[in-house]
Amino acid sequence: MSLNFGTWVAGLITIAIMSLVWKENPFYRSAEHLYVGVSAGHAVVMAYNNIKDMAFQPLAAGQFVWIIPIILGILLYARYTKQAWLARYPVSVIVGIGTGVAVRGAIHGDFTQQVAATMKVGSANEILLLVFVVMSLSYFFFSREFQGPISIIPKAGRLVLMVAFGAAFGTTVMGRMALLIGRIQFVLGDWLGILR
Amino acid sequence: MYVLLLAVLIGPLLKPIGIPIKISEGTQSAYDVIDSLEPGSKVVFGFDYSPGNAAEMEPQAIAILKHLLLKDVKVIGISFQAQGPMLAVKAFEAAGWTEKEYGTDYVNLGYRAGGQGAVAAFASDVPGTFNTDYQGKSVSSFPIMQGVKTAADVDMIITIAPGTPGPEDYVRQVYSTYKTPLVCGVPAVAITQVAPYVQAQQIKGILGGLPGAAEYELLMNQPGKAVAAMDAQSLAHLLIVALIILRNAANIFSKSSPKSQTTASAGSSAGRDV
Amino acid sequence: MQLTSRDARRTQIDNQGGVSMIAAGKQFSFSVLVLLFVLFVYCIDSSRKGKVPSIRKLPALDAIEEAVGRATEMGRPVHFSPGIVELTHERAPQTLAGLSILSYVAGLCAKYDTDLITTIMMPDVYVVAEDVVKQRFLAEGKASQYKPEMVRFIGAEQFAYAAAAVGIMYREQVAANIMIGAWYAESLLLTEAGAQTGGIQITGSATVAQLPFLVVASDYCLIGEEIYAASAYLSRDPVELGVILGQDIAKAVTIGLMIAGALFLAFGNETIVNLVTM
Amino acid sequence: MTVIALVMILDFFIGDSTALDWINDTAVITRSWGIVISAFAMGLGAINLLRRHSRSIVRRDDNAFYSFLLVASMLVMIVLGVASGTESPGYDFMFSNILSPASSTMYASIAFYIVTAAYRSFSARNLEGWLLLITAVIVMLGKAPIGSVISDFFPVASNWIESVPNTAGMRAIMMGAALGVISSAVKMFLGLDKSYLGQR
Repeated sequence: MSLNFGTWVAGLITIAIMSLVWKENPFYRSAEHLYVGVSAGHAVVMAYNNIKDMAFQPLAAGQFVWIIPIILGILLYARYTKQAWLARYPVSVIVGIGTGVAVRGAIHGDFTQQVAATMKVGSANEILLLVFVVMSLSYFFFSREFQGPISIIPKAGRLVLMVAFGAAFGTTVMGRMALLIGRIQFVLGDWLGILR
Repeated sequence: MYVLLLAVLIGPLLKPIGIPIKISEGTQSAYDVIDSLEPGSKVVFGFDYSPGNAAEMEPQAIAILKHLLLKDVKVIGISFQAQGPMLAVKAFEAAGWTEKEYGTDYVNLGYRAGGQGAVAAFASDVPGTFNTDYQGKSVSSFPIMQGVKTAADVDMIITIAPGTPGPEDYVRQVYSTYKTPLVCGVPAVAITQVAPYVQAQQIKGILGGLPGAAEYELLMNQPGKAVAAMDAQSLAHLLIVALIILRNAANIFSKSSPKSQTTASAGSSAGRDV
Repeated sequence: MQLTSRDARRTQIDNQGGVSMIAAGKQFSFSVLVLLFVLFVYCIDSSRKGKVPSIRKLPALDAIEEAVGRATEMGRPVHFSPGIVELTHERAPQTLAGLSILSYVAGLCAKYDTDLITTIMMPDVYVVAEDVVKQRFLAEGKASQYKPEMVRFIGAEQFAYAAAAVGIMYREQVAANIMIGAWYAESLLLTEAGAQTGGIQITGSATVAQLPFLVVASDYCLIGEEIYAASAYLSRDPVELGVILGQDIAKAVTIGLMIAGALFLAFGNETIVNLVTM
Repeated sequence: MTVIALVMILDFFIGDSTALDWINDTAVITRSWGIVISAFAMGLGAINLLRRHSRSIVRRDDNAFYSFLLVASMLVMIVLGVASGTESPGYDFMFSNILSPASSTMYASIAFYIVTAAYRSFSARNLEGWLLLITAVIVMLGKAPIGSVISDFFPVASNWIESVPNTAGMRAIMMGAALGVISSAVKMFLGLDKSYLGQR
């Protein structure tokens, strides 16, 4: 059995968090609040370091352009004042970055490259793959409800999606069990010393 | 239900039951090709995994390292993942290499940034790319590095790599030019991606996930953590399958939809119905 | 860092010879992007002029009102979350799609005087979500019903968020759990808590790795593109519906292109394959 | 917003023309601005947390003790981190003995819920249900050693399912969602969607 204080704290936290699967209880609640507190504190420290390293230091070194993100950041706090609308500027900047980054990833990696990969057919499996992709994609037509015999295609597409989900579920079970086994090996091995 | 799961996981860990593990072709050929190494030959070992995926990758590294130790082969450890060198130290120790002489029998050359580019640089100029070991000692001072110029000067390259740079980069940058035999360890989910290279004999042997490590441990007759974990894994999967069957058997016999669900979502197209 | 990547790109292109404004291998993507922009703008325009397209039923969205209604009857709160990625993230559009559904949910809660709990992991999303809920309560004339507790920042770390959100769902016995946005491994923790408190669960995501769990564990699930169609569906706004038609046209063309490419290839002609990989 | 988004998009596409280097540079700077602004947003989040929980402490309600734990651990973390740095032993202790075990336990406990989710939801009441259930079972058995002990069919079938229908389904979802992303961007560029500003 471990004599290390830290290992004991870690072990107790592990048990407390794990106890949630039994039911929500004061032991879990304490661990949860401790955990949230520590992680929020950690995030604040990280944010503080980011502002310090990425904005204040270059600013102090004479790169005045870094005053802009600092001002924008402070504008976020305008929500507590009468000029709450000022907070929209930093939000727009953030949303602009996110949208730009998302669009470029979506069009290339998620769209054209997938189209290119799908049309390269050589084997029977690849032909089947193309057929399945077309069927599944047809499930996402929104502007009209397909009638008659053709309505079978989006329905079949939905079935392909279900097979895909079933497979992904099955694959993930493996990884999740490995994680839990890892945790059990920590509790029984490193902490309590039952396992070698 | 949770107790059942814990029981099937802990049970085999405490006392492995030894569900027969079928050795896959990839693991068998990896074992065979490593087993055919002459004593004294040199192997480059890529520690290309990180702490996040160590649970799945580390047992593979340790199993192969144990085998290499047995074969009296010299190992040059490298890494293209920032935390690889630290994991290399851990793996060398766990496989018992610390009793050997550092610098002569094995060496840990640390991490080089640059992804695929770094792999290419390593292949064409080993001592130029890895000019110091992980502690900053010059490589020219190590006897093991005598005569190693390019990737062609070692007898085999082994990489345990769950992501990039990974097997594909080693094939493209190293194997296609220098034809050094390549053995890889990948996560269970990545086997299908790498399969074309194995079929093309560009990769001589491959371990997939924790099962791969377990098979390797068995081939060496040294069942370890991975083999124990396999029993637990098998039982857990069986438990879930059994529960699903049980649940549906009840359904078929009672012919009525279970009332345990509090929601009435009739007509839902994507719901608990599925 | 930016220098190395740029130089690397430049050498790569030097090797291929030639100088271009748009990087090789991305030229087709860029053209498609421009074409899509034009297509969407055209569709918006024609929809505004009166040719408003229709939209098929999305049961998950119809179920939101039912879910809030049931929570109202039971006198218990509704839980909402727009996923766990920040607004500067590649998957941020999913968060934004979630936030626009949050606005609708907040409207319903205001109308029925139902308690709403919105849990947020990323601080920048918290800032926006608070605005969304507050403005919606104002718009419904229920400013006095709005409470700051309706939007809660918890965590800033994936599993700390999950631990706290799950705790809140149990303790406050939420009667409906609506989570639409980008999800990761924590999704199953939340849907299981939702299942155990016994409410209706409506989920949605375009994150392929997590969809299996959402589909399996919830009553209704919006799959992929459906989350982006949600705001059109809920608002029936001509502009939004016009875009939906544009997306459908793009899909039809894509299907045609893939089949054509495959057929050409079958007859040994690589024109289309070469075009799309340009 | 539009300008920034366009810079980010162009940054990805531009080739080697030196005349366009300024776009790369602007994109890099803008991204770091984003990080700084988000860091300021963290302050707002922290205020929300502290305000909610200190109210509960002052009121001495049922949750006062738990709220105290949260506020105290958060403040300790901030003080340690700002005063003595993230490498200091105290900070490291909190990080490696509270944060990381809690996080990996939360992660690992998903294994329990995957069992209940499977039990509760995999009921074969229609064709969709059957498909979902059967593929999940085949893949689960194909992945664990026990599968090949029962029959060679499982590993072979699970590999086929993963590489054909699974890839196809995931691909279709990605392609559709990509169109959704682009259409939302167009709406925002045209100023037709301001929901992110709390407006309708």
